Amino acid sequence: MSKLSNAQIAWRAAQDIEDGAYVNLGIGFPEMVAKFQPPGRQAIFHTENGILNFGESPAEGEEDWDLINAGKKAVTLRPGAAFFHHADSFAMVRGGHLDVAILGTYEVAENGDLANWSTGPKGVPAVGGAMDLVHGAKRVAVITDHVTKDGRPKLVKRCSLPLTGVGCVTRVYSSLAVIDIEAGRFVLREKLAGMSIDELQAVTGAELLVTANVGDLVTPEL
Amino acid sequence: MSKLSNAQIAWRAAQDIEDGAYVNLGIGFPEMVAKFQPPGRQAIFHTENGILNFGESPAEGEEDWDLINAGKKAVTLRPGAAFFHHADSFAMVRGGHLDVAILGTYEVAENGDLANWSTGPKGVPAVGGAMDLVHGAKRVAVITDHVTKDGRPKLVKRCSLPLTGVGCVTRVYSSLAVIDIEAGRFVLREKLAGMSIDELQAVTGAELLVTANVGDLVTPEL
Amino acid sequence: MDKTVPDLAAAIAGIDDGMTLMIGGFGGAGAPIELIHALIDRFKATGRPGNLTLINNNAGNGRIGIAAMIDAGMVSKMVCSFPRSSDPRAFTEKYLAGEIALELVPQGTLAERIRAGGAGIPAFYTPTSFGTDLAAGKPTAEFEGRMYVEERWLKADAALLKAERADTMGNLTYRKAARNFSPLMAAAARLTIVQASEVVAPGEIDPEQVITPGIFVTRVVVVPAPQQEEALIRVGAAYQ
Amino acid sequence: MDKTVPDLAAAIAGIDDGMTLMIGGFGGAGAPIELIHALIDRFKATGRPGNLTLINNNAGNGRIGIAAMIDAGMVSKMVCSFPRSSDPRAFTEKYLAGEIALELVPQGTLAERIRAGGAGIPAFYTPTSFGTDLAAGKPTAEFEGRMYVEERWLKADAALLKAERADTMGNLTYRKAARNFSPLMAAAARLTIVQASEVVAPGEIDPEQVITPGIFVTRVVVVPAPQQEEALIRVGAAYQ
Repeated sequence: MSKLSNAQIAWRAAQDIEDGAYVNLGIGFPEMVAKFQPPGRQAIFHTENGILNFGESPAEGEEDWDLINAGKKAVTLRPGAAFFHHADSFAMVRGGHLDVAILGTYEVAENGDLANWSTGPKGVPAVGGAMDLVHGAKRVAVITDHVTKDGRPKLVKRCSLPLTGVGCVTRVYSSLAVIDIEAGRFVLREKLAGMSIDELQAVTGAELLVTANVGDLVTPEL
Repeated sequence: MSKLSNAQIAWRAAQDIEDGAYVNLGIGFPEMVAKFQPPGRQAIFHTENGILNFGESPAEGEEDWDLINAGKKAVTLRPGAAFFHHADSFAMVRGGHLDVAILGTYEVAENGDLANWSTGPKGVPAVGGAMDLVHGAKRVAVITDHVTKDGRPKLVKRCSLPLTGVGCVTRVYSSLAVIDIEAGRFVLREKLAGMSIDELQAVTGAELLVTANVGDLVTPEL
Repeated sequence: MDKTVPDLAAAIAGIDDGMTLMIGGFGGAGAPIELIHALIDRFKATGRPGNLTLINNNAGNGRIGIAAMIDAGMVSKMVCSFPRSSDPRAFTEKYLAGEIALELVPQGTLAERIRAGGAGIPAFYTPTSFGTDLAAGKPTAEFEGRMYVEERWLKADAALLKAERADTMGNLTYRKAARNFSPLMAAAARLTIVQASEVVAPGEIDPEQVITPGIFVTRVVVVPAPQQEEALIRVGAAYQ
Repeated sequence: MDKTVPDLAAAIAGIDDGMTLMIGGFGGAGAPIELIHALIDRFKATGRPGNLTLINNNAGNGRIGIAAMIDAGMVSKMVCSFPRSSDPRAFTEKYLAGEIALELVPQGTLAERIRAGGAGIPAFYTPTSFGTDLAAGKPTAEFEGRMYVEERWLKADAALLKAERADTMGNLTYRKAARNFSPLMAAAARLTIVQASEVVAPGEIDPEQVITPGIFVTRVVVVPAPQQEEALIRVGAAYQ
């Protein structure tokens, strides 16, 4: 079964970010979304540790380790950046000032529940800003492979892993489809053209609501 | 009966302010305390509207009306001043960071209750920062005439006017005496030398606890 | 991204009847006189916006700014800590006549409620006002042996603010103690409207010296030589 | 008033067994390495302070700073949001062996709890963590149709912070994103100890550019060319 690469999923998510939007991208895979802003649009990126409007990583050897993002990677500033302390940073998050937060996930449920911080009681638990980010942003989206490495659905009826947030996710960009969460249901918006709805349903852990307007999920080769 | 002038009351209160203390002086009469800092000591004055380390009023005609205190009087800055917003300003107040707050009062009760914001339901009520200032400062003192203009005690058993704060006052500098509030009692510390304890008790609305160490309340002519 | 608008009328677009407005300033320091007067102009020309709830530390002074809004009959309620001033008659007359409502809030609680509104904190506990008439009817709770009052966030449909310098992305600095409530209000309003003495390109404000990050700002209008409320009052100005 | 002290040993005086310490920094940005290492030196020389509770976003990295405190056996509990790093073994080993306790707090809640500690707010409500394991046992309440978790303030006996510039009265500025938790911690600790790259006379920091006003600072020690934790880790440094 063909599926999108991570870069293609990130590209698709980037197409929905409006010019001038304030955006927080989760650590890791979601950071890739920044690379695919459509021409003519410029989002303003927020990082939990107190920067608005940071830019790309500096060249190796040019890092300033007092200028990092939430993933502790060195970044640069764009014109019009601002520094602030952690309480102000999370006032932005919790207070509903971000337009979009894009996160990775272990599981996302049809009721909007998200599980992306813990795979269970083993090891050292760590949550960071994930539980804050899922509250407040006007749109909370996840980007994810549609299934786990061993083929189990990541889009499920109810999460089995410890929750990050309750009823918080509004859109899922997966390797196979774009799915909105509305009124406790997965609503299919786009799917890969080569895949039938039945095939997609077979790898999805909860029922897909299919409306008349399912589009093709088309991305460039990346 | 001789009594201290307002300036003498303010002078006496000023003697208890340590060098380097962070101090908020209420609007009006308490502002006078700043004039009487003992030589070699310098307090840092806080004003609710967002300045630490402001100084005296500028000469007339030199006012900058963006540089005012809580009473909307023009002030100046001392070296080492800082500006901050109102939430940070009241974090200093409520968070216990001020060493001393000195306020005026209508009534103060032996249990430490303070009434200094409202004389009753008539007219337009206004509270400002008074209810905040009585909480948080390490010492909350009042400066006051010992009795009202018509001779009634201002130091009372229980306040009759609307409260500013409950059990918040720790010391009273009056026109006749210095009195601490400890364990719900007025404890006499100093009194004017020409006045007997009975005379003082007669103009005080609650019992004075008199210990062995009552000093003379001595101030310069002012 | 460019948040600047060409004039005051464009800056105040969308402010309508019945809204709650936060207005920056403490006394005259930080009062956005030009934005306020533009709103009065619109009210006089069109009859809107009226029935406004205003949130400010005070309730107007003299016959300009908030006092002129009250005089014009635009304001149905004030939320403030100190509805007195050197010349409080606009508010006082309407209040004593029962024509304007008052929610009196201790100054630090007012600041913290606005801060909470911007920070997504629906309620918090404060020692301020415990045991007083201003805590009447509010929930209380004991923490570590001391009693506290539960207070709710304050939010607004719009905020009118005065900044010193803005960049076109809405990053702001303020002049001296004119800062006061404005950074809090910027975050607590749905529509944050700023008049700035100077508007510069992004990058011309040091990122470490930004007081209000642009994320909190909706529109910026340049007002190059703004009036100072206290200075106007001292010369007896009236806006009619 | 002069809050400067002559050396690191004087700066950390009074920190003793069983205390709760807030330590500034997010990853390596803002980590007060010299203050931390001075504390380790004292522990190695005198056996004190031990049994410490540390509050930081992370739980140490590599073999320096907080990780070196953990390795030395000074730390009995971490309060943090993300006890992982590029090289988390100091914490991980002790945690998995049951030799160190962990209170895991969402990052924004951690920041707000510290802010509340400094601001005299004993408790507040946040949507963060509602319905999750991290809210287990905490009171919840509904406001305007949405559920929230009650969280308590965090305070500390002492805070160890790294500033860029200080004046002798304790007014501080920070370097870039090294600011992070430090302004909050400065207000939430009884004893706020700051290492600054430069100490200047009062008046040499513009009052509008002060990030932490001196009222929140107890002691300042100059550390002219401070080490940067991340840079140390990248060269494999260990403090023993």
